[in-house]
Amino acid sequence: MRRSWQVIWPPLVTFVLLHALWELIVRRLGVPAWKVPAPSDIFRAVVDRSADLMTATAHTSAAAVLGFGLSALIGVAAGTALSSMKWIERAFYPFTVFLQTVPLVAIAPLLVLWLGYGLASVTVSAFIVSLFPVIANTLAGMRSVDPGLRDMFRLYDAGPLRTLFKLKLPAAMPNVFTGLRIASGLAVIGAVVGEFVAGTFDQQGLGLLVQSASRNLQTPLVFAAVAAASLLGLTLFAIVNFSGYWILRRWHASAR
Amino acid sequence: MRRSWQVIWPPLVTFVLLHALWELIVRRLGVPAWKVPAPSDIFRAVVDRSADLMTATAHTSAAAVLGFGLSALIGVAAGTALSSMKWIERAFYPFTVFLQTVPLVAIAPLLVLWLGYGLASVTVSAFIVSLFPVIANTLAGMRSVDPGLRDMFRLYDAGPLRTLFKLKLPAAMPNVFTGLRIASGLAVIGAVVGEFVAGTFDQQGLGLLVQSASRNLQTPLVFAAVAAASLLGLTLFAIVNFSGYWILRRWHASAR
Amino acid sequence: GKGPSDPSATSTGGQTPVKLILNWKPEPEFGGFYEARDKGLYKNHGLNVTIESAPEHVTQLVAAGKTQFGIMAADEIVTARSQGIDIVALFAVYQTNPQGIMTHASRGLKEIGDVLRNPGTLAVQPGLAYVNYLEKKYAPVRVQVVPYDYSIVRFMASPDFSQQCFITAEPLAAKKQGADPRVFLIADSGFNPYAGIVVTRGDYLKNNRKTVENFIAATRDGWQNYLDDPMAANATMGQLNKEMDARTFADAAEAQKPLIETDETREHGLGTMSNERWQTLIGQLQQLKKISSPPPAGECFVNP
Amino acid sequence: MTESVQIEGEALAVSLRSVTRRFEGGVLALEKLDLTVQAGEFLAILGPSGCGKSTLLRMVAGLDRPNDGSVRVGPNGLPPRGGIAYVFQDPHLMPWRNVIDNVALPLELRGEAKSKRRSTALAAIERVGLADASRRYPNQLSGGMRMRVSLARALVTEPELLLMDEPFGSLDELTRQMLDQQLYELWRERRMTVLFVTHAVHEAAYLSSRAIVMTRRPGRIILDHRIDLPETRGVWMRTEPAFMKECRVLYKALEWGAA
Amino acid sequence: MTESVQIEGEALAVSLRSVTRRFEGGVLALEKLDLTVQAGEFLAILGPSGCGKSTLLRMVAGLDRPNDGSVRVGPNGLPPRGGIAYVFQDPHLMPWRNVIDNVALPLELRGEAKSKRRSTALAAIERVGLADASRRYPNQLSGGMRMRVSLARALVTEPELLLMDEPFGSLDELTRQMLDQQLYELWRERRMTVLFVTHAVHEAAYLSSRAIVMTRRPGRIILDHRIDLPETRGVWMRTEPAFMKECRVLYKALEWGAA
Ligand SMILES: Nc1ncnc2c1ncn2[C@@H]1O[C@H](COP(=O)(O)OP(=O)(O)OP(=O)(O)O)[C@@H](O)[C@H]1O
Ligand SMILES: Nc1ncnc2c1ncn2[C@@H]1O[C@H](COP(=O)(O)OP(=O)(O)OP(=O)(O)O)[C@@H](O)[C@H]1O
Ligand SMILES: [Mg+2]
Ligand SMILES: [Mg+2]
Repeated sequence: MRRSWQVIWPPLVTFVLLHALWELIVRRLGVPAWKVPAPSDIFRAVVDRSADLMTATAHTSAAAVLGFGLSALIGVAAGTALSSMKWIERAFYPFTVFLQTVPLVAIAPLLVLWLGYGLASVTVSAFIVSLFPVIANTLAGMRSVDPGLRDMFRLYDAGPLRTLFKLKLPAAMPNVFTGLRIASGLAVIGAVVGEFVAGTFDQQGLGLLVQSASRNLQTPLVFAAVAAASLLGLTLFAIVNFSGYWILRRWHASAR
Repeated sequence: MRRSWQVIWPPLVTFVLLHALWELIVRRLGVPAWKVPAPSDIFRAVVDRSADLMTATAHTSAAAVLGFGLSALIGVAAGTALSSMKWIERAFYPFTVFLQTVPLVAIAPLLVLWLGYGLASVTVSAFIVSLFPVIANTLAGMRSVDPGLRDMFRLYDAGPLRTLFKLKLPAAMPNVFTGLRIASGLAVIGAVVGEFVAGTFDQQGLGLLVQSASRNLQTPLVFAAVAAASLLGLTLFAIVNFSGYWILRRWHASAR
Repeated sequence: GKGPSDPSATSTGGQTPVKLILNWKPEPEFGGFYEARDKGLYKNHGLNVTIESAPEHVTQLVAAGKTQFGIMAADEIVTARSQGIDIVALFAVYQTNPQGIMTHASRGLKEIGDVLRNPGTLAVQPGLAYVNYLEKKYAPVRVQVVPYDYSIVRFMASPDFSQQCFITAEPLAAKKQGADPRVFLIADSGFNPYAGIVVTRGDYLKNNRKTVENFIAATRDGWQNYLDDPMAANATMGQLNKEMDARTFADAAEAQKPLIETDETREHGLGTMSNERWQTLIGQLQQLKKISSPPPAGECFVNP
Repeated sequence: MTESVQIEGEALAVSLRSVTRRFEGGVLALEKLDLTVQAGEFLAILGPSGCGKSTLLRMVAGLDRPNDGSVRVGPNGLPPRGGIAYVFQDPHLMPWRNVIDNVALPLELRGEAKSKRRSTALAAIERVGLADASRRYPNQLSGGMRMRVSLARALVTEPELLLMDEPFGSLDELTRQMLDQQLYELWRERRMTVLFVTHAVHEAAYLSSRAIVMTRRPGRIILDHRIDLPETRGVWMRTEPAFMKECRVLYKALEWGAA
Repeated sequence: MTESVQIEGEALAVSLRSVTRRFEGGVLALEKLDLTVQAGEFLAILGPSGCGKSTLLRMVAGLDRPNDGSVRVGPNGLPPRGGIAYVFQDPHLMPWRNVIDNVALPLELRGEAKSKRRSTALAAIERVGLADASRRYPNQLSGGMRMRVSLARALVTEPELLLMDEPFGSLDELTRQMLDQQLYELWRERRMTVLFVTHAVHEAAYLSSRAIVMTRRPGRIILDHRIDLPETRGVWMRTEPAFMKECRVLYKALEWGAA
């Protein structure tokens, strides 16, 4: 109890201070709300449009969480596969970079053709955008296993599967969690951007809400939707962070 | 010489095989070029539009490279700052996640208001998108320094700056490079997406080229531009990878 | 695409299910479709119509047979046909193209050419045919051309900023926030492709002629009703698009009327298209090098 | 899953023929080394720091390969799966497992049942005097305790070939004597082959049936000596003249090899 | 940048008053320990594995704090900056630095000039017998070599308080004797305070001016013994009856404490 409070208050204080400052500046300079809204304007937009914001957040969350889950699973699997043999890494690692650099806009037509508009396509967008950090960190983690322990597993003739589950995965955990931390934010941005190109207005998520609010110059609503996306990202991040802390606390220097 | 050849041929072989397969499938199934172009269609687009592709790649490269450089510098600095004190990390780390989850589309109008259209804004987009992985990995690296070495530095009363440069940074290098690997691809995508909102048509980069080709159903050109973006990402990635290998090869398990 | 035995088009219980994909959110530019759906006009013609609204990629979905009907612009149809994609125009909501360039009235500009030939900034989507047309026609262009991002923040913020607009959308939003926008229609510069066009695939048309005719007939009635009284459909769409208020819906419906109802339509019915105008467009696109092999104008459209 | 195919109670012979090991960077650790260890022999290996003792053990374990020459273990040249145990010079524990789970690892890798694993591991932990620390994690142990965990881990499998690289170097004299005694009794009972690197001459004389002394790098064998002491050994023996004599022989060879 | 403010040649006294150290999880490592070490004393610390020797040294170095009681070093209670050196139980080298650069680290942290650093480091490396390995990286060294690098690193700074945690445990007898001798002579010359943890009774007797023996955890001091031997010591002394007697005293206390 005491511990989690210690973790929560510093960002909360920072949050409140930053927003007070922001409100002050905007009010002082008389910036119009359509340009940069004050926190109070945004708050009003949140209240007025709470139902829409909520369903939009729900739609985006679904895609982001599913995409993140896929990234976690497939990213760890791919990182593992790449780490298993030097030639596999050499032959395929460069191509995983491709996944990261391909603009979603370019593959969106294909996604839509295969998966249609909506959740499936948006989930795949979130997945594509958040996959690489998990792969790269898993690979890095697996390759820095204590060589002495690796020798021990060879000595006991442990076989690739046991070596994976009992040595490489546990040893790579700190790195995997770093990858997941990065992926949590990217999955949200992937879902939001995915909606721009493959979403549908019938199940409007935060991405399309941002777009249509922005077209109608409802800047406070734009900021509210962006805040919702960030909150979603932060929630995913916090979950990853706490599970990481929980799993590693006993033995890893970084968790102390 | 022999070594670099060993690194180059496996992905090359994979590349050639994959493309041959792709050509074969597309030809066999008679998929139209507007849907999925065959490699030969893309190659033709590359040849026909080589001048445009080249200048577009140059523009995007400039922004991606600058943005990546900024991420590397500021990301390592921020990761270091976060790692320096537990309360700083608690108060600010969550906010760095915000940077990752805020859709560029939402802040791009502000960017343009401040920095105008063109290179500066696009560079900042690339920077924003690629920053977080560097922060997260630097932080993780700094927090897993061998506690024994940390003790030694405390014993010799090394002071925060010396501890940083002589212990924490070198020890965090493997992680920092993992972060940079991820950032290299993200910087490219950040530049491409940044162009969607903050680019200019007189200095048209790959992002705008993709969009206009896509609107005109010139799918082979879309693929060619995407390939150029990927190549740019791969080049950055390769540079990071080789410098990482070069710096870590003597002592880190992952480089062996 | 799929063969003639398109399973989604076979009738179930007397009603043929068909899908229409709009290329943006429910707004007055689609009023007639909602009117026809809600007033049961489609049902009366034996159709069970689903309307979906998506931001992009209608061309691909129609071409791939994922939907029976979609909304596209005339230049997109020509481009698609020139690539061998068998898409046919059926019904053009806008006889006059509703796209325009919006600038600040305070600048005192007289025509589109002034926007391009003076310094300033012009935001347009990449790859639009009419932008190439304008650039060619009003060369040398001195305005800085930048991408349009669906937002009018930058327009509001700088006095020498101009941008592409849909006459029923951005100018109204800007006016509501106190700006004084001046809109020049692209059509006035001599480039005037039909817009808001209902399309289908050629083979679907061939094999389901009756369904298509029914769909267009109901759509025509829907639009006629909507032009007479947009209130009901506006209310429906307002539920689906809360970013636009009721007042703006009404204003937009009023503003688009003259673009939909012309002498031509009074003579031949709403949505009608002429070979001559398709021919003109194809010629223009060819000159702009947007297409390499010009499709015959007669294949681009039918007036069912 | 896959049960080990180890042949119960069959000790393994080891033979090295003209083995040379040169590391990248040009360090010549071993040169043309010949060594045959009979099945069931207890061989002590002595030599100055950096002479190649660990390198030798690693090659016998198959964890490193000679640049030249051959290493053969057992009748087929290759050791049976799971038949070797190795106490490395550093403890190399898994930081995410507590003491029991670290010790039980070899049994786990062999696919033994959980309850069996636990009891076997606990017995081994008790034997090295760590019963009350069995639930602690490696970062909560002292240096000597970590080394004892590593020792317990090597002994749970009842190996046919036991490689030990200064296993008792970081232990106090009393604990060391106790473990020496235990190890010796284990060997008398099971007669596995043991290669035992140590820096303590009296430990070598006390435990082994044969001792070799190596020279400075590149390590050559300067003395190959059968220890001529009765099979029943105990602490009492340490002051016997015969024992002292063996120690002196080894010590002289060490001095000679270091010169 | 900032030059060390160390007072040249001023050895440091150490005093622990009623020190208790209890780790999270409830392990009581030390309980109400009192110990005073005079400036310039060479104190050997003996005790069974896990009794709290390393914990004691860490607290003296200021790397750990007692839960109860006080630790004072030097006249002000706090040691002067850079005045302490510590040979940890594990070598703790920086894997990204070669031997010279690892050894030169303390000088670097003090801000000494590069050329000075190099020559001082090389001299220390030579003294521990690693001259030909000075450009190698830690992963290219044997276990004993790594420990010697750590030793050289501790000695380059000419510390006023030297803490050593089993520094010679992984070395062969001859190297060990040579380093024992060197350390003793260094101490005779500079008279810094030394706290020296060892498991070798004869090493303790040979080096120290005073030895303490600790009991099993929680570690208490069971014997605090002044070593009654002449100040000039050498290998020849190891067979002298007076030396043997001191060893026996320490050994008896160890046996007693372990019981
Ligand atoms: N990976 C390596 N690269 C280069 N040199 C190495 C490597 N590993 C060991 N060496 C060198 O080989 C020699 C023998 O090393 P080894 O570890 O076998 O010594 P050792 O006899 O076990 O010494 P110690 O008693 O100190 O443990 C040493 O000089 C060492 O520096
Ligand atoms: N971080 C920790 N958490 C819990 N217990 C600890 C921790 N560090 C040490 N201990 C315990 O404290 C006791 C004393 O440890 P210490 O390292 O001081 O022993 P030592 O006398 O140096 O032993 P050795 O001779 O084996 O090195 C041991 O029982 C150890 O398990
Ligand atoms: Mg060794
Ligand atoms: Mg200790």
